[in-house]
Amino acid sequence: MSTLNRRGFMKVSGALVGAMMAAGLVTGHAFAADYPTAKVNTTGLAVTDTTVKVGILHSATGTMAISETGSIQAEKLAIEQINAMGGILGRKIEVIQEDGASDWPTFAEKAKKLLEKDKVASVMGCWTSASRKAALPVFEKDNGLLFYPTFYEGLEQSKNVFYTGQEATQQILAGLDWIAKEKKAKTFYLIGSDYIWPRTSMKIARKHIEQHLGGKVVGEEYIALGDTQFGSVINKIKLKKPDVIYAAVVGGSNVAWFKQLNAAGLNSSKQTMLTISVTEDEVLGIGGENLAGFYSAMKYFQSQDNDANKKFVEAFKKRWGKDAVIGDVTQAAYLGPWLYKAAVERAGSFDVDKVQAALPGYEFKDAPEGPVTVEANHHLTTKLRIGQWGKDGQAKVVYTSGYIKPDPFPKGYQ
Amino acid sequence: MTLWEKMCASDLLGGKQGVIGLAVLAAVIFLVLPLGVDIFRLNLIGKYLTYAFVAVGLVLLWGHGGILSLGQGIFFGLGGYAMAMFLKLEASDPITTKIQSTPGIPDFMDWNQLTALPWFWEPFKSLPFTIFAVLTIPALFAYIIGYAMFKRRVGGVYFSIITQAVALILSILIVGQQGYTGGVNGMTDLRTMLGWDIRTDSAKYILYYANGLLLFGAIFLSKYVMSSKFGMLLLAMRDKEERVRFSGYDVSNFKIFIFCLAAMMSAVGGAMFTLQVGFMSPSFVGIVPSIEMVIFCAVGGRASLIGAVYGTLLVNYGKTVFSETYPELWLFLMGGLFIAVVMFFPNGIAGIWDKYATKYGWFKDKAVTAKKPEVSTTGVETHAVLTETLSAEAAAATESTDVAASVKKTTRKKAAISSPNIRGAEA
Amino acid sequence: MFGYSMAEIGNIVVMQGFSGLSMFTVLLLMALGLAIIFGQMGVINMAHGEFMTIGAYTTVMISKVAASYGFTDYYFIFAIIIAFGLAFAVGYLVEFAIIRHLYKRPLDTLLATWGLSLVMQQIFRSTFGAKEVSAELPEWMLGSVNPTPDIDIPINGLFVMGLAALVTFGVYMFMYKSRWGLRVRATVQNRTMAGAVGINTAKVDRVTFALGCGIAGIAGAAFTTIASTGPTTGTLYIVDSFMVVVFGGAASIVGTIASAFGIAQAQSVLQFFMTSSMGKVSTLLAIVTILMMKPEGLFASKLRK
Amino acid sequence: MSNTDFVLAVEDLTVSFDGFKAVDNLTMYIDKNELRVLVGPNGAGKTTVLDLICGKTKSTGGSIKFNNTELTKLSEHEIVRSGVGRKFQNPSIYENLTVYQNLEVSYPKGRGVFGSLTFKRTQEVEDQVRRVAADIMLTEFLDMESALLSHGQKQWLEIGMLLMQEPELLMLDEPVAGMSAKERDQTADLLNRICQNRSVIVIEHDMEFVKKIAHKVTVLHQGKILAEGPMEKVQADEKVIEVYLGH
Repeated sequence: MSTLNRRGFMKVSGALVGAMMAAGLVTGHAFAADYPTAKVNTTGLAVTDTTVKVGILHSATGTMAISETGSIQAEKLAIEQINAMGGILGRKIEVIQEDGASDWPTFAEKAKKLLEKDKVASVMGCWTSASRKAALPVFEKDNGLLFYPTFYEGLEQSKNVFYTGQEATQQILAGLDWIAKEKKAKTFYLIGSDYIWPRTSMKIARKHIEQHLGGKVVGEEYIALGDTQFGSVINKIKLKKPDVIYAAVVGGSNVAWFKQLNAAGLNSSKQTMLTISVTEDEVLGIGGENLAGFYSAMKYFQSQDNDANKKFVEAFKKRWGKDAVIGDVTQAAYLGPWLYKAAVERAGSFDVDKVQAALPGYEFKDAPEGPVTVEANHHLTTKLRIGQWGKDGQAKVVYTSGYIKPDPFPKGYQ
Repeated sequence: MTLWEKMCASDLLGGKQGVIGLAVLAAVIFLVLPLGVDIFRLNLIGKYLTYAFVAVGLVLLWGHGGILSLGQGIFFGLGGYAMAMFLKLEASDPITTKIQSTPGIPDFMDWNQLTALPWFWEPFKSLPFTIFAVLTIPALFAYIIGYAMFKRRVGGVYFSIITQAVALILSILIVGQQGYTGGVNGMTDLRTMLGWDIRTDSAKYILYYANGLLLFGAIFLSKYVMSSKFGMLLLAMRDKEERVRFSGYDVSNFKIFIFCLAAMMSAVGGAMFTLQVGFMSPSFVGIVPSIEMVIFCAVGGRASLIGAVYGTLLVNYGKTVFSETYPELWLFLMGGLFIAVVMFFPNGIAGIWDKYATKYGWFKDKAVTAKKPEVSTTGVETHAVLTETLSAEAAAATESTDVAASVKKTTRKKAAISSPNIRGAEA
Repeated sequence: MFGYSMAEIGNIVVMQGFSGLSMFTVLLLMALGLAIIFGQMGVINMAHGEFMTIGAYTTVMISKVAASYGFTDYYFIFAIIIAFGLAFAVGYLVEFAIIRHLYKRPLDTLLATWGLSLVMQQIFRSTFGAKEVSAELPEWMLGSVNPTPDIDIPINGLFVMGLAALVTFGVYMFMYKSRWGLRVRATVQNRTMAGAVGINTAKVDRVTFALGCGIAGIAGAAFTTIASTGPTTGTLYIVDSFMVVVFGGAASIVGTIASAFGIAQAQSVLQFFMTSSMGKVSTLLAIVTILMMKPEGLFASKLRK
Repeated sequence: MSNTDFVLAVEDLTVSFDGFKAVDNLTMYIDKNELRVLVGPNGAGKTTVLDLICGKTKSTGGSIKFNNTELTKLSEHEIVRSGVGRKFQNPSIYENLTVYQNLEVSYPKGRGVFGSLTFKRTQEVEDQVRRVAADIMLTEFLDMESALLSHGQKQWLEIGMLLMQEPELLMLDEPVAGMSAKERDQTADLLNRICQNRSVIVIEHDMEFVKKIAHKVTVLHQGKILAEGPMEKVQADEKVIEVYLGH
C-alpha cells in the first residue's frame, strides 16, 4: 500500500480504500508493531512508537472562550475515547493545547508554534472565520493539517483543512425552502452580525429568496459585533412586517437581540424567525423562555434520537458535567479526531500528504448527527435539520433534509 | 580623546551610562537573540520589537511630555494597514484570484460584492507611495487630532479619553467597512513584497534585522529630540505648562509635534509588524492594544527609551510563556503588573535599575542623573497644587502683617484651583 | 409617505422614541456612578464596567437562588439592593487598597484601574465560567404594554426607566440635601479646609468612590433585563459612559443627564436610518468633534481661574 | 483709542465672570522705567489685572496697549514675545531642571518647534545665563537641581528666567512671599536694579516692602481704582484707609 504514490491517485485510491473498507479489509484495530515509526512518519512529525502529538487550538480566554469551550471539550472527549480504544495505529494521542485568546494574530502565532516547534501531526482548532483566515497561511506554508469545526461562509478550500461543519449553502438553502413552503413566507427580513459569515450567508439567502423562492427581501441589517442595543432595528422590522426574520446574530449580541425582541412584543406567536446562529450553547445565555417557538437551521441538535447520539450525549455529560449542553459546533468538533483517526488508518501513515489524500471518500457512520461523508473538496456531505426551540432549551427536530453535498463556491450565488 | 571617550561625553547618547545601555541593547537585539533562539522565536521577538516603536514614542509623549495617549493603536494600525494594502494588492494578482467573480481584487472585496478596486486603494500599488503613506498619513492624522485638542488646551485625562474614543471609532469603522478593509478578519495571507517572499526563514532574518535597525533609528531620533532644547522644554511643559507659555513658547505646537512624531514611530512599527507577521487586523487598532502598549512603556520605565524596549520584550515574553502554560493566570498577572507598576515602580525597570546602579556606584555620571526626569507628581493634579499653594501661603502668612487676610485669601484661591477643571496643568 | 400610512409612521415614532429613552436610561445609570467618581473626585475608573458586572452577576445568582425557592416574582428588588451593596463593598476595598494612593496622579489611576479591570474579568471567568449567563426575569417583567394595539412598550424598559429615575433622584438628594453630600462637596471644593473643619476627608473619598461603584452595581442589575452577562460585559459600555460624563461637563449631574439623553437619542435615531455601526461611528464622531470645539463639555460652569 | 507714549496703556478694561465684574472699567498708564505697585484687599482684582495684561484671562471689554500694540487680541506667547514678562504668585520654576537649565530654557531663541530642535548653547547664551545668575544671586547654585533651592531663591530664579528674555515690562505677583527679612531687602535691591531699563508692575501686601520699591502705587478695590499716586499720598487717602489699611 505504501508503495503507491497517493498524490497521483487521490481519487482512485480513495475509492479503492472505500471499497476495501466496505469489504472489511481495513479494520479499526491496529498495532504499533505493524506500522514502524520510520515508515509511518517520514516527515519528522512528533510521532513515536507509542505516541502521536495532536494540537488543540481554541480560545480558552477572551470573548470567544464562551463559544470555543464546547469544542475543546468535544475534541478532548473524542481523543480520550480514541486512546481508550488503543489510539491511532497503536499510538496514544498526546494533546498539546494552545490558547488563541480570542485574538486572531495569536492563532497564527500558536499555529506556527504547534507546527514548527511541537511538530504536531494534526490540529483540531479555530472557531471564528477570522482566526481560521489568520492561521490558514501558516498551515499551508508548513503543510499542517487542520480540522475546523464551525459552520462557516464557504468560499474557501484548502488542502490543509478539513471542514467538519457546514458551508453556507448547506445550511441556508434547504432551510429557506422549508420555511417558505411550511409558513407560506413571501417577505423576509435579513439580520446578522457585521462580519464575513453573516454577510456571505445573507448574500446567498437573498439570491435564493429572490431567484428561487419568488419571495422578497424587505430589509437587510448588520449589527456591530458585541452591540446590545436593538431598539432601532426592532422598530425597523416592525415597520416592514416581514413574514420571516432570517437571523445570523452571534455572541453577546444574540442574547440582547432575543430578549429585546420579546420585550418589544415580537415573540414566536406573532413572528416567525429562522436563525442560523443559535445552537444549544447559545440558548444557555439567551434563556429558553426568550427563544421558545423560534426555529434554528443546523445539521445537529442534541435532542436527535439515534444510538450514536445517545451514547455521545451520555459520554459528554459524564465527562463534562450533567449541565453540559451540546451544540452543532461541539458535535462537529467531536468529529475531528475521529476523522483524523480514520484518515491515518486508511493511509497507513501519519504523513500529512498521505492523510489528506486518504480521507476524501470516507463515510463516518457513527457520527452523532448521523452518517456523514468526506468529499473531495474536504467538506462533509450532511443533512440539514430544522429545530424548534422549547422553553427547556432543547430543540425539537421538525424537519430533516436529504443529504446535501458541500458546495463552497456556489455558482449563481456569488 | 578616544572614540569611547567622545561617545561618553556626547550629550546625545546620554553619557557613559547611556552609551553602555545602548551597546548592551544592540548586543541583545543583533547578537544574543538571533544566535540564542530559533527562527520561530526570533520572528516572535521581531513582532514584539514592532510594539517597541510605539513604546519609544510613548516615552517621548508620555514620559517626557506628560501626554498620555490611549490611542497609539490608531497609528500602529494605520501604518500596518497601509503596508498591508500594498502587500494584499500584490497577493491579489488576476492569476491567483482567478476563481473570484472579479479576479485581480483582494479576496475580501470579492466576498463583499465589490467589482472594482476602490479609488483610495489605487496608489497602494506603488511601494514608494506606500512607504510615504506609512510615514505621513498617521502623522497627518495625529496632526489633525493634536491641533484640534492642544490648540484648545485639552490635556490630561480628557486627552486620554478622547484618543481612546478615536481608537474606538476607527476600529468600528474598519470592522464595519469590511468591503474596503477586510473587516474583523483583517487583511490576511500576505505573501510577497515586490516578488520577494516574506514568509521564508531568510526573509524573516532580514526583516528582523531591518526592524532592529529602524528601532535604533527611532531611539537615536528620540535621543536627539530629548537632548535638544525641545527635550528640555518638554519636561518643563510637563511640570509647569503655564510658565513655559509665559516664557514666550506656543506650547500647543510642541505638543502637536511630539504627538505627530510618536504617531510616525508607531506607524513604522505597524508597517514592520505587517511585514514580519504577514497580516494586519483591527485587533491592533482598538482600545485594548492601545492601553497594552502603554503598559509596555510603563513597565520599562516611562521616561527611559531603552527601558521601554526591555519592557515591551519582557511583557510580551511573559504573555507568550504564561498563555502557553497557565492561560488563566495571565490576566491576573497582566492586571497585577499594571497595578504594581503604577503603585510601586512608577519608573519601571529603568527606575529599579537606576536605583541599584546608583546604590552600588555603577556608572556614576552626574550630568545625566541630574537631567533624568522622574515621574512628576506635580503639575497635573489638584491635590499636589493645593498642598504646595498652602505651604507657600502658610510661609507667607507667618511673615505677613495681616494673617487673617491671608487665610481668607487662601480659601478663595482654593476654590478656584480645585475647580473641576483638571485639564492639564492649568489649575 | 414611503408607502406607509400615517398611523404606522406615528407608531414607529413613538416606539423609536421609547427605544432611545431606554438606551438613555442604561447610559445614565452607567454614567451616574462614573460622574460622581470622575466629576467629583477627578479619578478615572476604568474598572467601572466591572463593577457593573458585579451587579449583573449578583442578579443572575440571586435569580437562580430565587428560582430554586420559588419566589421569582419579587427577587429583583432584593437583587438590586444586594447588587448595590456588593459593588459598594468592593469599591470601598478598592479605594482603600489602590485608589487612595493615586489621587495625585490621575493618569496613573487610569492605568491601575485598567489593570484592576483585567483582574476582575479573570475572577469572573474563573468563578462563573466563560459562558454568558442570563437572569430569569420575573413573569411580570416580560412582554410589553400596548397603549394601542400597534404600539409595544417593553415592560423591562419601563422598569429600568423607573429605576434610573429613582437612582438619579437618590443621587441628587444625597449630594445636595444630605450631610454626607455636603461633606463630599466640601472635600471636593477644598480638601485642606474640609480637613481643617473636622471632616474625615479620607473617609469621604472612600464613601464617594464606593457609592459610585454601588450605582454601577445597580446599573448591572438593570442591564440583565436587556442582555446577558459575561466576564467581559463591563467593557461594552465603558467608553460610551466616559463620553457621556465628559460630554456633559465633568462636574454636573444635570449635564450627565442631558448628555446621556442626547447621545442615546442621537444614536438611536441614527441607527434607525443608517447601519448600526455607522450610527455608532457618527454619534461618537459628533461627540468628539463637539468636545474638540468645546472641551469643557456642555454644562461646565464658568469659573474664575 | 489713541496712541500714547506710555509703555502700557490700560483703558476701560473690564472682565466679568458670570456677571461678577472682577475688573471694572479700569484705566491705568505705566511709564517707561516706572516701578508700579498694585495693592488692595483680597478680591480687589490685582492678579486678574496681571492675568488680563499677559493674556491668561481674556477681557470682556476695553483695551490694553503695550508700546501702542493692542494686547487683547494676541495669544499668550505673542504677548510674551512682544516684551511682557510675568511671574506667578507661587514660584513657578522647572524643578527637575538645574538652575542653569531653567535659565537656558528661558533664553528667547529657539522658540519655535524646529528652532528648539536645532538650538545650540552658544557663548552668547552662556554669557547671558551667567549675567542673570549673578543678578539674582544664584551664581554658585547654577548646577543645582532647582527643586533644592530655598523658597526665596526659587522666587529669584523665576525673576531671573524673566530677565533672560529682557522684557520691557515685567509683572511680578507677590515676589517676596515666603522670604526672610534679609531676602526681602535683597529682593528690593534687585527690583530697584532691574527697573533701570524696564517698567515693572508688582503686586505686594507688605507695606514696608512697597515703600522701599514703589515709584507709584495703585490701590484697587472691587475691580476699580480707589487711589493712585506716590506711596505717602495714597497712605493718607481716607478711602484707602477705610477699605484696606483700616483693618
